[in-house]
Amino acid sequence: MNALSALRPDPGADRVVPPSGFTARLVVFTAAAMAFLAVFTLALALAAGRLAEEWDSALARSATLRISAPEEQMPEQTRTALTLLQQTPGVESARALRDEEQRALLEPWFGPDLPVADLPVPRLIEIEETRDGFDPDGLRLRLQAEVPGAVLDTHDRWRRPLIEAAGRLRLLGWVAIALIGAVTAAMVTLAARAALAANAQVIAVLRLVGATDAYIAGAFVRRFTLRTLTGAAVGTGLGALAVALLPSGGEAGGFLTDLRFAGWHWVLPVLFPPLAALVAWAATRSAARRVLSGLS
Amino acid sequence: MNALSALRPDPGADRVVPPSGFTARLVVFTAAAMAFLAVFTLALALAAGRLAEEWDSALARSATLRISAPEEQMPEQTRTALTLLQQTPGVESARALRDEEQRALLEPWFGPDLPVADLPVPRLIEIEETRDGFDPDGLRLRLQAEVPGAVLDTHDRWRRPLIEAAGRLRLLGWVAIALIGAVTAAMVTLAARAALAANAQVIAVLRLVGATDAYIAGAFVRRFTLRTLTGAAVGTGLGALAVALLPSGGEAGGFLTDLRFAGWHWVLPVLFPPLAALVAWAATRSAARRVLSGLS
Amino acid sequence: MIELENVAYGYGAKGDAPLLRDLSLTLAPGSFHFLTGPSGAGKTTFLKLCYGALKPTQGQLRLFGDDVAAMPRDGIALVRRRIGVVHQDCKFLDHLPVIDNIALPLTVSGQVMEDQQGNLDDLLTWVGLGARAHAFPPELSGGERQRAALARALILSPEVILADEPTGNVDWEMSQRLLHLLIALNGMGKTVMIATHDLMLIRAAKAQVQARVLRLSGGVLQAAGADL
Amino acid sequence: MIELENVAYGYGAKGDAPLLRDLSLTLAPGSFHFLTGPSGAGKTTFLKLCYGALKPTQGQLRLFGDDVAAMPRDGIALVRRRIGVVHQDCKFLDHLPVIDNIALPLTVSGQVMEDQQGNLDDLLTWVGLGARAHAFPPELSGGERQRAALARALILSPEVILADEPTGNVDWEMSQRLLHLLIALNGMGKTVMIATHDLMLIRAAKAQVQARVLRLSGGVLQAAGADL
Ligand SMILES: Nc1ncnc2c1ncn2[C@@H]1O[C@H](COP(=O)(O)OP(=O)(O)OP(=O)(O)O)[C@@H](O)[C@H]1O
Ligand SMILES: Nc1ncnc2c1ncn2[C@@H]1O[C@H](COP(=O)(O)OP(=O)(O)OP(=O)(O)O)[C@@H](O)[C@H]1O
Ligand SMILES: [Mg+2]
Ligand SMILES: [Mg+2]
Repeated sequence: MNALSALRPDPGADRVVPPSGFTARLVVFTAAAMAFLAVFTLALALAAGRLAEEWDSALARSATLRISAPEEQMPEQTRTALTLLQQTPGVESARALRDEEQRALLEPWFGPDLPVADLPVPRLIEIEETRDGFDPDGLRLRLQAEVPGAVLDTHDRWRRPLIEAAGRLRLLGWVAIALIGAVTAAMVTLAARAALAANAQVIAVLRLVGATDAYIAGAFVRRFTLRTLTGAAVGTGLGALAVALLPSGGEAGGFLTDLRFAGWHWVLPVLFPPLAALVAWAATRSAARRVLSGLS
Repeated sequence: MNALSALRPDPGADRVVPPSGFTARLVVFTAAAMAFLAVFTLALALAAGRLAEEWDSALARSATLRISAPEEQMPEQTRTALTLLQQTPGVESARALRDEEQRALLEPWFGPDLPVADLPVPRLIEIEETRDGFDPDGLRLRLQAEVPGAVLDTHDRWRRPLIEAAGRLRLLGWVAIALIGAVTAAMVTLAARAALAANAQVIAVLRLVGATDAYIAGAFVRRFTLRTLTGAAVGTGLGALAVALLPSGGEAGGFLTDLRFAGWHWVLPVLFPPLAALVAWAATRSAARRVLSGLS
Repeated sequence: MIELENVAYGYGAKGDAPLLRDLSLTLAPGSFHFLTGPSGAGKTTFLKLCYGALKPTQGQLRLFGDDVAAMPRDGIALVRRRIGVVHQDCKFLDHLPVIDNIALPLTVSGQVMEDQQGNLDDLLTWVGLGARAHAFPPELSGGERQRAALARALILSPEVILADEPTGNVDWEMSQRLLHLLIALNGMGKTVMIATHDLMLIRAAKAQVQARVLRLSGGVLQAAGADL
Repeated sequence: MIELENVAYGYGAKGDAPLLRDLSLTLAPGSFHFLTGPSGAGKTTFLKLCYGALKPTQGQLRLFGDDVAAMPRDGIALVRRRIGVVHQDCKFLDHLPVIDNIALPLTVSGQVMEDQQGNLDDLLTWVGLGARAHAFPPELSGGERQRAALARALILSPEVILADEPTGNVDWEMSQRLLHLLIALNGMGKTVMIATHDLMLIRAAKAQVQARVLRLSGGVLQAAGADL
């Protein structure tokens, strides 16, 4: 019997196995609860992943070059630096900040009245990296030679730990999902074996009236597969609904304040119920075979 | 029968209920898996909580006052501001930054050669708040009157979203723990009722030979309570071990890179097994009572 | 011991007429009764009333002087320790060996099995299960199960013994032997009631003991015909 | 149909001597056998060998020509559809009404119950369960269970009928009626074997049909004494 035929009802065989209220509810509930937890964990993992990526691309892909030089050399050095940057592989674009922009950056420290133009402030150049990024050490070497007053700041040391932490959180989420999956499989297997053991007498009666092992196993397997599918579908549905109803967290944070699935990620939770049913099918089938060949 | 007496063995009564291998394993496994998940979630929630607190205390408890004024008024205004701050309730200490300190702060922008003393840079005053903090609006009003060139910067708008996010993560963690607890309780209840239903015949035999309801219920309740306790203890132990063995994440990040329990937090996971056992005891007891009064 | 006054009983589902009605009977201490009647007449139902497994839908039933209608469930559990019952379907705990099953009434009433070891061994020998004491119930033959059920009913030395078809699955010699055991117990003052189809058994008993034969038919209790 | 050649069987646990040995017997089509012997002699064990629930520890056993030792489990399932068995302990599926339990062999062999409705109704009437068809097995009396078990054994019109103590819980009239049913089926060419303690039943049958009476004792099969 393959996994799909486990979903085709067989009214005769389905009736001969007793309804077993609480084991049934236990399986449906377990599948639902675990699916619910899995959807939430998935949302968390995806959000952490999104965050890590966002930060990574927003930060690692931009860098600042600061040129401090005597007033008269400034334009020359700025131009050299820009040319050099444009030739560097991995640099998407490079642009010297305008005076107003520099003033805005300095405002928190000096107040709005700072005469940037009159000060020996360094010139800032904003660098956008390509996807692959540039080699900061190589760039530093070349700059040292050609633009002595330049200091390259890749922002790394400031936010790298945050990105790492988000990555770790994502990893933790996926590990938790795997764990939840394994736990669900084990629980369904144990529940199936418990149900088979509890129904030893039913199995004996069926054997005595000439039922084949495939017939008996089929009745149990079908039931557990369907229950797991139902439970996981309900749990996934509720989980997805809950995630969708979570407050978006507004513009401000962005960090984990929006757990909702984005775009194609909605496909992932939809995969849970069939996956759970497949696991239940395999687990019950092997459990049924073992129990049936064990009972004489 | 109270919860503690559920742990006292009664060899006679314990034998009359069949060992029921798979339901037993199911309960032990469920309790263990859920406890493991709960320990991890707890570690995450506590780490998020620690983080939120750290950030909160590190950031919200410090503020900066920036005084921009003509050179000659600077010392006077600085002194007035410091006096005023010392009189403000909620301010622990206030201190004008030395020139070197200001230079260090400005270095990222201007390079190391900035002649701070010669520039019209504002004077920065670092404020440490007390636990309760000061009232920023009240302070701003008084400053406006007495130190016209002062701007109060409470840092709030920069990192508030991060603190909020950490707080949310903590909340999510606690919600998840509550959910895991509820799911465990439901699973143990269902498993207990399934076991009672599967043992209807055993119960009938016991009744026929004159066993009281309390005796029969006791045998089941004791068994489920013990199994849940065992499972939860194993799961908690493994979870705590896994958490303790997690890499510390080094000095750098601090954010979620160190999930390990700190100080008295170690007490929390230790509470899980007895709590789980208590839940199992209550759940099985009510299940047994219901089943026993249902079966005639 | 067991007194019925105009008792009626019907299984709810049947709706209309009750299965049993107008039952009035007193099982006096030391009396010996047979209960007979066609299959489905209600013999097992009657015995269930007598040990409190069913409560009369009408009339009054007193066990050891207490009205069962007012008896709490635990009261019935205690009454059962004074009445030994051999059930027609002889259910056991399949995970415990025969000897522990027979000792089960001791276990659930909190008595220690060791104290009654002599008693237990005697009983096992009497019913011919000495060699099978450590087998498990599913490993017993039909007749062995019935004998084990009888032993279990007797282990607490009950004042009343109700046996439902205790010889349906045993051969003639064994059924004579079990009958002798019951007659001996009756001689020691125990009240005995046996529901059976086996007319030969009843005849054999009447030759040895002062027994009353009751017949259930059409839902009412009658004295049996002269042929018994 | 069923052929035993020097078959022996022992339940592993007992270790030493096998419970049954030197069994040689052929149940020819259309034959009628009784099997008797004391409780625990191995009658039920013998029948279990005959329907493939147990495999001989020695000797050869052929069911419908096939050696059971080499038979896969599904082969035994198919053989069971050709042998109707009335078990001594009459187990049913307690969650299905009696009529569905009786039709169970139809269900598991993939036949549609409706096609056999006439057959089913006739059988229910014959065994006197017409009124109890929609009750559940735990609601049946002991004798009703035995009759339901007999009906279940007959529903597939098997070639062989093995009945283990089919009248242990029914009254004399009902046992006569069930015997007539089995004799009638034998008259239609079915092979019948009845294990019983009831010597009166055997005597009654011998007056109506050419029956062989076998006796199990001390582990071997003998022809019964002249008194039967
Ligand atoms: N739980 C029940 N619910 C409904 N009907 C029942 C129940 N138990 C028994 N009956 C019905 O009540 C009638 C009497 O049953 P009972 O078991 O008392 O008969 P009995 O005299 O012991 O028969 P037997 O000699 O066959 O054992 C039967 O028709 C039976 O089907
Ligand atoms: N599964 C088993 N394991 C071990 N011993 C068994 C098993 N089943 C039966 N026996 C033993 O084998 C012997 C024969 O049992 P069987 O059921 O064949 O007897 P029987 O002739 O049918 O007796 P009865 O007339 O009492 O039904 C008995 O002593 C029984 O205890
Ligand atoms: Mg009865
Ligand atoms: Mg037998």
